[in-house]
Amino acid sequence: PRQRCHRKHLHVNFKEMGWDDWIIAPLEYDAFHCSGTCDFPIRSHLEPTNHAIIQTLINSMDPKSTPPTCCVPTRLSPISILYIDSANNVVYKQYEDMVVESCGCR
Amino acid sequence: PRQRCHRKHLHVNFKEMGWDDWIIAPLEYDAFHCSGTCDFPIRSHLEPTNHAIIQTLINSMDPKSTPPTCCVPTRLSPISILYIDSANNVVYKQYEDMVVESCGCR
Amino acid sequence: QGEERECAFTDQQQQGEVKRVAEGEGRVSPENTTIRCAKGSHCFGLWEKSPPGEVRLVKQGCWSHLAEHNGCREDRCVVTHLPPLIQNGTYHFCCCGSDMCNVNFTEDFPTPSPTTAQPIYPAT
Repeated sequence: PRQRCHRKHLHVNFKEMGWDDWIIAPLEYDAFHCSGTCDFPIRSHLEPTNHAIIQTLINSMDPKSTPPTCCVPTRLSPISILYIDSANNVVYKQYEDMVVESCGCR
Repeated sequence: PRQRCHRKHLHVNFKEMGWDDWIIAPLEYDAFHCSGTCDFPIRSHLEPTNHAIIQTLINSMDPKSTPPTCCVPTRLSPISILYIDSANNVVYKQYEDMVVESCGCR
Repeated sequence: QGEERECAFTDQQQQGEVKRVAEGEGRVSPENTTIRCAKGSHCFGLWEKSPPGEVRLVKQGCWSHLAEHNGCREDRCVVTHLPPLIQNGTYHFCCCGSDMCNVNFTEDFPTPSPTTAQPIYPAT
């Protein structure tokens, strides 16, 4: 059976994405992603909202009426990126929400 | 083709859920839910995080490497509920995150 | 968002904590009988009605977060839902949308749909 909602590996390579024409560093990083089922009852560490708890219960009672909730990032962290901007300046910037820290059912 | 990520109807009936043995009011309300695809490119009104943009791009380049992002609630609102607590008191409380206001790809 | 709302206020069970309980919802009057609710709020009332017709007031105050189609927009406090199972079905709840509309309630229960029994073998 499919695993419950959890964090899985995802390695991002900016070079392969063709972004190395503006990104100086890093050229790759571990972003992770979320995958897995959100079956009833949702475990507390998956931090369901009240709405997610209700939707999951209704889905378990009548699967046709509404889909299960979905496994998505609930906490993300930034990474710093050095890049060249349109005016050809070298810029150091913190990009928010780039790395998945935890997953949950929403 | 399946529709893009959007808010859909979901009517919650606490009586049918068997919760009318502790909830006095309301006995039903419109909770809505989110459904639909998060294909590349994600529309801006779906407010993707940086991670969601990157995951969607990688999925469009190599679907086997990572799944698409998921359509989930991005803004929720509370409702007031009147209920009986375990000490048989009538309690009026605001329950957070009970109604979907908007959906997005995460 | 609508203007502030004034509602009748009663909390039979938590008299001692009236100030704390109401603080989140609005400003209770000195005499503890009315409350000034946040913008966009409605009023609610809860009564216990037991046979042969004795009515006891349980709770009145602000109803601040309303889901769509949950009523509460009329000027009078009308009990439209049959009481839930709790307390042997004696609780009568209503909510409404004008100042001090929750002082009293009226009942307007849905009339049970007529179930006309169809004769299985029509008279020949």
